[in-house]
Amino acid sequence: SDEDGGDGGGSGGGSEGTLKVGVAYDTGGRGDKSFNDSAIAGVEAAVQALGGDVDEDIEELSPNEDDSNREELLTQLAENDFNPVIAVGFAYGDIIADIAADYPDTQFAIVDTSVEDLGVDNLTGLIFAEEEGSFLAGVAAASKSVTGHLGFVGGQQSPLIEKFEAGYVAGAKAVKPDIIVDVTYLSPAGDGSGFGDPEGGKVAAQGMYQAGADIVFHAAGGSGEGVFEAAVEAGQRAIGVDSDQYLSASPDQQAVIMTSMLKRVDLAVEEYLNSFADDSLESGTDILNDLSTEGVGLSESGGYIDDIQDVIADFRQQIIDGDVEVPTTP
Amino acid sequence: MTALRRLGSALFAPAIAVVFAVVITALVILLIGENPTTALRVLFDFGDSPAQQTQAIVVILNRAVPLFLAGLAVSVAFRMGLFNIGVEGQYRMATVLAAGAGAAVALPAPLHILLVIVVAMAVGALWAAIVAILKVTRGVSEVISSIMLNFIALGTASWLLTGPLRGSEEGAAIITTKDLPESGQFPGLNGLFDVIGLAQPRGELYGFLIVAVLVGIAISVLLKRTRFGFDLRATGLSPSAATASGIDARAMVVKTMLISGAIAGLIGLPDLMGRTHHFGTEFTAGLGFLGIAVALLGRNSPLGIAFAALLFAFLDRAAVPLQFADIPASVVTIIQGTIVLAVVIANEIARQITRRRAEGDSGQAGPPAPESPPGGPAGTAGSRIDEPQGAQS
Amino acid sequence: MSTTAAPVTTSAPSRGPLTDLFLGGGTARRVTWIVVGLMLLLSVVRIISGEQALTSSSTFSTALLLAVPIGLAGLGGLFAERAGVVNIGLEGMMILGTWGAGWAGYQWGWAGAIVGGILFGAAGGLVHAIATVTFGVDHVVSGVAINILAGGLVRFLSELLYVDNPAGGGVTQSPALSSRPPSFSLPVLSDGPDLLGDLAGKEWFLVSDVAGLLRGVTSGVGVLTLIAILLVPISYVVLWRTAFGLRLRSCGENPAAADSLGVPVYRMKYIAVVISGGLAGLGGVALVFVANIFKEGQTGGRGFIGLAALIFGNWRPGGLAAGAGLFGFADGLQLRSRTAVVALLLLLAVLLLAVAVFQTVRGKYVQAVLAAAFAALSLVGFLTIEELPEGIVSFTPHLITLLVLSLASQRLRMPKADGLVYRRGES
Amino acid sequence: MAEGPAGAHAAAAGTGDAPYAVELRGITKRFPGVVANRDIELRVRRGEVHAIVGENGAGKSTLMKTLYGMHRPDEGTILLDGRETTLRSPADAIAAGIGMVHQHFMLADNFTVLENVVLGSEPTRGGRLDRAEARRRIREISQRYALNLDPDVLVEELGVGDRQRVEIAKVLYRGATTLILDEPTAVLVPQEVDELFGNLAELTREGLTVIFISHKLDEVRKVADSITVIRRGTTVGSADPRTTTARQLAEMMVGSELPSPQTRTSTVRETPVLELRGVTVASLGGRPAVDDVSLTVREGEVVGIAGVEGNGQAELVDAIMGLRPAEGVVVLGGEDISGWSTRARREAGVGFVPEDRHRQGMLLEAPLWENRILGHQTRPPAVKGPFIDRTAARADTERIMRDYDVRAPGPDTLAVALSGGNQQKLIVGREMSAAPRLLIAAHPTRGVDVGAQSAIWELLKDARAEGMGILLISADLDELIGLSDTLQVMLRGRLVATLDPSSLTPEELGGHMTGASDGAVGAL
Ligand SMILES: Nc1ncnc2c1ncn2[C@@H]1O[C@H](COP(=O)(O)OP(=O)(O)OP(=O)(O)O)[C@@H](O)[C@H]1O
Ligand SMILES: Nc1ncnc2c1ncn2[C@@H]1O[C@H](COP(=O)(O)OP(=O)(O)OP(=O)(O)O)[C@@H](O)[C@H]1O
Ligand SMILES: [Mg+2]
Ligand SMILES: [Mg+2]
Repeated sequence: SDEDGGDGGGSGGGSEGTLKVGVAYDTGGRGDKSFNDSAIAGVEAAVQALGGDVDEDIEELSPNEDDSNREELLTQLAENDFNPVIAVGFAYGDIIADIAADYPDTQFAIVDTSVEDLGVDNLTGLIFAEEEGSFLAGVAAASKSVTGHLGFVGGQQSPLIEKFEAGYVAGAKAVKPDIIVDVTYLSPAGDGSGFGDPEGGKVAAQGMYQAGADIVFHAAGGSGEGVFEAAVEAGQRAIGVDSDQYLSASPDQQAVIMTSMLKRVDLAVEEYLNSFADDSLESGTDILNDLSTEGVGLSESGGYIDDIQDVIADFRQQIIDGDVEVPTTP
Repeated sequence: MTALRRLGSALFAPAIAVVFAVVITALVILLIGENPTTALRVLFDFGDSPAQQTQAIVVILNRAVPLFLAGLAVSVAFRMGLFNIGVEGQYRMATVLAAGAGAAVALPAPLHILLVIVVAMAVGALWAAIVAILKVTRGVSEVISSIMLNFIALGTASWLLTGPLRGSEEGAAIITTKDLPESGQFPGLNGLFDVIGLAQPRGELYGFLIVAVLVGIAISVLLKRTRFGFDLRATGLSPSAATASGIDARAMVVKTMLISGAIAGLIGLPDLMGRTHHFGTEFTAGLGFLGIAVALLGRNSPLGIAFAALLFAFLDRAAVPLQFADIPASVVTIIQGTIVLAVVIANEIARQITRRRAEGDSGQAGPPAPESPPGGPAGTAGSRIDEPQGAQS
Repeated sequence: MSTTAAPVTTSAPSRGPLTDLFLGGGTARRVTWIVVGLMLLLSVVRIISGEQALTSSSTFSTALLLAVPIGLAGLGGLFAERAGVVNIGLEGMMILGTWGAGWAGYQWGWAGAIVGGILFGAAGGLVHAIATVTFGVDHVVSGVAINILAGGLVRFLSELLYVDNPAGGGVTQSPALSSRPPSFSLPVLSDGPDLLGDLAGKEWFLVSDVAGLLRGVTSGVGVLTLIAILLVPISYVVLWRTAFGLRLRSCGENPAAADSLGVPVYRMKYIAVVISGGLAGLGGVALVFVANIFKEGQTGGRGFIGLAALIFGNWRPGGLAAGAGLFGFADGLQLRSRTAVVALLLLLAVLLLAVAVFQTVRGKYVQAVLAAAFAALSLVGFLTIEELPEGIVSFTPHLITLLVLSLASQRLRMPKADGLVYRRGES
Repeated sequence: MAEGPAGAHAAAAGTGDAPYAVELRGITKRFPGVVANRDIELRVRRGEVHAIVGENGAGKSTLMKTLYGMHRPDEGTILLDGRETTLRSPADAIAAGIGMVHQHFMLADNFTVLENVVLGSEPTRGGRLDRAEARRRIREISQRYALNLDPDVLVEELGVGDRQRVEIAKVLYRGATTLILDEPTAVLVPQEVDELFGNLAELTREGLTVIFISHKLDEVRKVADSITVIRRGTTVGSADPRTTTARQLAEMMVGSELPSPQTRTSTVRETPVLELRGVTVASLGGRPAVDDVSLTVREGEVVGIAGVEGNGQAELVDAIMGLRPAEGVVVLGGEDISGWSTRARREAGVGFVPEDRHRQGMLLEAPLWENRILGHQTRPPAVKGPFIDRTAARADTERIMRDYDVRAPGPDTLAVALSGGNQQKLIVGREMSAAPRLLIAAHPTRGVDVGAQSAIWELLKDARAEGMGILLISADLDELIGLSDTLQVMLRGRLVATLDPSSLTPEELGGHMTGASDGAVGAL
């Protein structure tokens, strides 16, 4: 009987203006100060804006330690009539299509995975042009670098993180073609430890600073903490990722976080929920969040890059206009 | 009577342990200001509709199958006193190579399945054999070598996945090997639910369950009923006595690790052949370590391990519904850890009690000797031999 | 009357030449010898391969940084295992230590973090002691249970205390420490004028390499690194030179004998295992200091590596420090430079060649041929490989540990009653 | 009923009002299912050597452990020098001047003599172990009581005699005035025993009191000033060694006659069962453990190997069993088995009663029927093809238990639950039931009481009469002389003398074993 109530909405369930949103987190869950928190912030903003109750109308689930119950998270949310169900992280990419097909009356969204080729029409991919944001980070770094030497620390050597690297290197070279960029990944593909290994992050970044790099960009999740520490010790600069890391950093780290490459998962999710609520959702496809939609960008907190805003704005426009083609693989 | 008593003491330990774990968990839940009875209800609430209930059963069984295999792999080595902490690496290597091999060939269904299984077992066995060979030829402790080999397996599997065995297209977020063709996939068991008249669950029950059961029976027979199993257990109980009895302890180390590794090779197959059909970056890791806990909980006996795996799977299933009830999923891990600790402590207490009792039995059986010595019952007041008796002689 | 005694040989039984080299006899002399030999080798390899990273001061300081948590975990293992309790729960205790350090550290600064980490680790040790000593549970079993439990517990505690904590933090991390631990440099030599640094930069044969080593371990050394380094000789003195140490070790060699002489075996084991947990916890603190924050999964199996270092070092503080150092060196190199890892192949080739020559002299031709074959293989690898893929590079330190262990034909001697459950009056 | 013995003892104490050095009154100690000591009375005068005798499991060790504070008695009181004392731990006992040398040595092999001796009462200076002081004191004790110890040698490098002296040094170091020795002579040769007794005399001269336990009644009579006999956990009386014969003592202990290992007529046949030619076993450092040993065992012959422990007997046994790599040739019934595995050797008809039954003979945590299979995994009745035949194994275990008088509830009992003697009988029964051609019997009656001892001797004699060849290694010289047809003496890995047991006294044999006899010294 519950299911009957649910399917009335079809592709736009929130008839009373309230949503029942299910969120399946990536490893770490709520409170990770990063990805997951960004996603839930978007959900909460949307639900509040639509007059819903944040405690009542949102159900958040975290996977267990070895990630083996991801499928369960999604099905349980769907079974319990949450609609839409948002999967945070590409790790759900392997399974979400099957589940969406099983629950045709529920809308699903997945962050960081393209669903265009899957042909499931109740599934939306919320994807980001990380390479574009990273390009701007590269531009900023190269413009600010005194030594002509930069660094990049990636968490896991996966296609997603390689997008960051590709954009960053391209951006740096666009400013200074002969600039050196050291690149290190903390763990190989399939080994997630690189996102939670601050010691590794610190050692890698330290190496870069000692070799002459003066700005290091990290896309290494929790290991980034180590990168910032290395910057503090070396008295050099670092670039954060995903959220504006300046805001959550300790004062001595704020002194070194030059900027952050923003990946606005919150905006993307909020946007998605809004279109779901007002029935304008066009599912079965991807929603690309790039520079033009402000889905990615650079933070300005701390004011360290105020003096080069014009250069950055220039490149941003060129990318949006398609004058600059940003590579997605290194 | 002894059988009954043995059963009694066999059940006594787990019962105490579960009670203990429940108490600890209840305290933990109270600490976060939630209601422990809610948690208890959630644990046993499999859903409202028949389909949901059967689905819960499928989730438990599907989780239990790899856990069982992992526990079994660990326990075989344990039985002869080897600590195979390397199951983790063994099944990773086995799964990636089995996935690669399975996707690379075209064979009729039963053969194809067989090939994947054989490759997995062979790779697992070989990876474990490194540990064994280093131990018997170079005296390298199996604990260290298997820890190191776990890391080496992680890197190697990653390299295989991103290099020679890469099947997913460039740029896909998840890197995987090529999918196994239909003929290499293990059929599910959902037909079974129709047969016993239960609702069809949403998911598919792993057909690999059957393989796991067969392997469990085989290992059970091997250990309990065969000469080889006797040799294996004897070596575990006392290497020196085993050697003196003619068992080649070095060969035993190698053989045991081969078997343990071969079973370990199967751990990743239920997922590989029943669900994902490829090895990828989202591979379920950590089963090797859980297998240690499961083996310990199951007291290294195949049946016990089956129960332990089911218990772990049962608790794991609750992770999702618990969150619906606002109880964090980490509670499940806490229950699992507490149960393991409680069970091993309770086992130990029970073992001491049984052992004492056994000794009590034989202690009482000692005195009624057939040729009871003259001089009256023992314990009468002593007499001086050098006075009256000495005078007699 | 002495005719009845078995002949007394004054020299200890040989344990194979390489092992003797590492662990035997006149320790100080041998250690010096090894360090000199290794430096020479590294220097040659550096010159040939042009990989300055091999012996740069930053490589050595990184090695030190990475070795500290492993070494502390290993020292923790040392205390427990010398008292006869196998501690596979080091990883769990280290996890508890990181959490304790994060929790205490954000409130009371770095000194608080040290205390918090030690206390949490020690609490893990206490659980292990209760299970193994009082209840006689198999040591491995209890350790595994503690590892599982620790993971669940810290997640739970974070959920309880950090979510919605105004100071920051979340389910997987603590707020940042409220103060930073101090660090020290050797004045003039490694700081200010930085004479060693100058020398190290000259790329001179051997001289620069040694200068790199010295500067690496004397500049910017954190307070915990200092403590860890000091703890190595301190552990030696405590365990081998005091009455307490003798009693503790007697529990690992023959607890029944210790008991019969009035040594409180159970109490000693409790003390040892709690110390063990505390040291593992301190290892966790070291990790927290690196990141200035507690982060779930931070330990990344370092407790297990610490255990391996302990066994590697033949259950001795110096040996385990060497094991931790070797691991740290390889790990640092791996994280820093993929190309330097390739240069290690050359090092390996040279070492294997030496083994081959040595085995030929001893008349063990099979081993000699095997070693020579692998030497050739490594050399070919060095000459042909430009850069190894990330997957392969990532396990460099583990592979090296395994290789060294299997090369050093070892007769490691663990405490005789290690891992045996002791019950009074039952032997 | 406690008054009887108490009264008798008061009479025995006779004249002196001086309190007893040790007096135990009505000691009862229960273990789960066993009453190890029941209402025991013991009175030991200061300065005497007091012997305690009794069969295996009579409760002697338990009583001594009680006196040493290792466990508390359930009932009864302990008086030391007339004062009632409660001993909560060995530490208390040590403080009260009691020291104990245990039946099984309590030494840490990997520690030096010094470390073993000072453990628990270490001299310290500035928090550190004061090795110099410790060394000085050990040397002093060593000299005073002629113990001849080097403080800095690792215990694992010492022979049994030296180890025992280390144990004694431990006790003396703690200033003990009362010394308990639990079966100190079980592993010693006569010369060593004499030395020990010399040491004991030294001790009593200094005013120390010695309580000592032994199964060897002649020895007891020789050295003790008074004797207490324990049977089934309780005192059955005391005896005066000067007026009591060994036979009377034995009867008091078990109510049966003292067994004698006398061989009946010779049954030696011509066919050799075992021939060793130039067998050499290398040891870790220097001199080989077994050096060029050649010998022959014929059908129906018992060849005894005499030797002080640690002179290569254990290695020789290992070499014959294939447990240790060896050079030279081992021929079994005309077939060269040098390259064979242990299992193949056993299958070819070699039975093996190992020296250390706990280490090599049994699976303590396994039931008896599984222990029946051990060493016979490839042969019926216990196995069928690759499978284990549990029913047959159980049945055959029951047979062994009947035939060999193994006292246990049933084949499912765990082996740990059996006393040493019963374990040994099971092992002998097991090895005999495969009807081997050759039996390697290493210390077959060590630590076994007189009843079980004679049973095992009878078994060996019967088997020999049926044509089995037996290689007997023993530290019990009476056993060696009584059972063997030929005796070989082993010293430093070599066979140094072949002796005729029919005309040999234990003292002469002991001389050969220690290399004191001319011939043996010449051979070196
Ligand atoms: N710790 C114990 N727990 C249970 N039973 C024990 C324990 N120690 C001894 N016993 C029992 O007490 C009885 C006496 O044993 P004890 O060791 O004192 O004999 P014993 O006279 O020293 O024998 P032996 O001559 O063989 O050394 C035995 O039946 C034994 O089973
Ligand atoms: N701590 C103990 N707990 C239970 N039973 C014990 C204990 N110690 C000894 N026993 C039991 O005491 C009995 C005799 O033990 P003990 O070691 O004295 O044997 P034994 O006849 O002296 O043989 P051995 O010559 O090998 O010493 C056995 O039944 C043994 O199981
Ligand atoms: Mg005794
Ligand atoms: Mg005994």
